[in-house]
Amino acid sequence: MLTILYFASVRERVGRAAEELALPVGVADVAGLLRHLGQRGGAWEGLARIANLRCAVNQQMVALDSPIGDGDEVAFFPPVTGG
Amino acid sequence: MLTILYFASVRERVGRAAEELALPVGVADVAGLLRHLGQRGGAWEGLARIANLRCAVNQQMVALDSPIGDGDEVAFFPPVTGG
Amino acid sequence: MHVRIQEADFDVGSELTALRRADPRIGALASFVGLVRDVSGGSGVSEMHLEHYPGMTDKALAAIVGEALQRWSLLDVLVIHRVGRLLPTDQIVLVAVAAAHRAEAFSACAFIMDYLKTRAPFWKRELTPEGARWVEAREADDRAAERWQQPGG
Amino acid sequence: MHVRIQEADFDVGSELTALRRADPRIGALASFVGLVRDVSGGSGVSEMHLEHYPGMTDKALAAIVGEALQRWSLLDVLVIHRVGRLLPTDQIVLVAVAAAHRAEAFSACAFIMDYLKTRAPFWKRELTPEGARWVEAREADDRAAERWQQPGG
Repeated sequence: MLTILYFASVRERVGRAAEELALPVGVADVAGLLRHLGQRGGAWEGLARIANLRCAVNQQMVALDSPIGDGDEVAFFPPVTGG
Repeated sequence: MLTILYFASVRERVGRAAEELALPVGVADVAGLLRHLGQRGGAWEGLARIANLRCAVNQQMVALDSPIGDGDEVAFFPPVTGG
Repeated sequence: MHVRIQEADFDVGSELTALRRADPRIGALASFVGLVRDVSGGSGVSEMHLEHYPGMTDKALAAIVGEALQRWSLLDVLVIHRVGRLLPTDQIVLVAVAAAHRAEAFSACAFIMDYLKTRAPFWKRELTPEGARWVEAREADDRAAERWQQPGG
Repeated sequence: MHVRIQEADFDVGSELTALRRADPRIGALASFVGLVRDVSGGSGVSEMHLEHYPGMTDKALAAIVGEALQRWSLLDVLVIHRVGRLLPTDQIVLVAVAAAHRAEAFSACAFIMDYLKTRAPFWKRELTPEGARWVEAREADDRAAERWQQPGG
């Protein structure tokens, strides 16, 4: 099982803050997960094309080619703007 | 008339915090005033030889070759150590 | 080292006093407060909402502070970041660094702010006369963070 | 712009609140507090006396702040420096800079401290187990001040 979280403008775009998803067959990294989510169509198709999309795996910011596995928490969000 | 002020270790060295002095004949700059004061002998002789002696004329830090004239306030002190 | 995420406001004076806790090794206390401005990108801002990633936020801030503690000789560090609804003039963030000497305190305080701005999962949404909008990340913040990766940074 | 020389202690929290005075243009407030340490050059310090040059001190600090206001876009600046007898953990100096953005606030705050350390007429005398002694000026402070004369400083 994956926990997937969406924050800020990304959350608004896909209309969802969080979901649980069984690790899809053949998905081994963040980019693969994005391709899988894109198959849902609509706003999900554009997810991978968001300029500067950021990703965290298990609450660590990582590159989109980083590996993911069962039990991971994966989060998608725009560049941060705190402070 | 000159007002001459001495601060910190320089004040302790010459044993004086302030004095009024008629502008000595032939004294036109700070270095000249130091030579004049040195004629007093004792601690005064060493004044011009203090490493890093600092000087202010009319409450502005200046180099030792800066001109002075009647009515000026001249101050001698070591490098500052505030903050 | 203290990191706090909270909706409530904070009192800078009492936070700095607590950080110093009368430790006679501390010769320098550098601090920074970030505040909500009433303009942003040319538009008036009437309020702001700060979203974050609970769970990750603490870890990200602790990692940034940990890196500062490795880079400089510091005696203590405090980071407080607010979330939720904020109004112009409200305090957003406090970073305070105690050290023996000022060079370390200043550098670490600026470093923590630069890294926080580019690595901690907070997002600002502003309410303007043209409607609500997400604040765009600033190129200048990326450059500010990158300078710490240069030799001598 | 506010410059104060005083024997009395100051309250950082209320000073910073007064400096901000709820001005919604202020996005960044950088501040520095210098404190009396209980060691100096390897010796214990039991107390310190801060002498200054009345009359010149205000002018020197105002000139330093004026130069900061010319170099950076700042909204307000406060400098408080204490004189007289001080004990370890006592506050010596407060420099606070308000600006729209943090880069200006940080730079101006560090600049004012570096110039204050080398240009404002204060002298510290420490009481140590070996007796009273005047604090020596530090080479590092001269270098810190000189960096602002480099291009890009």
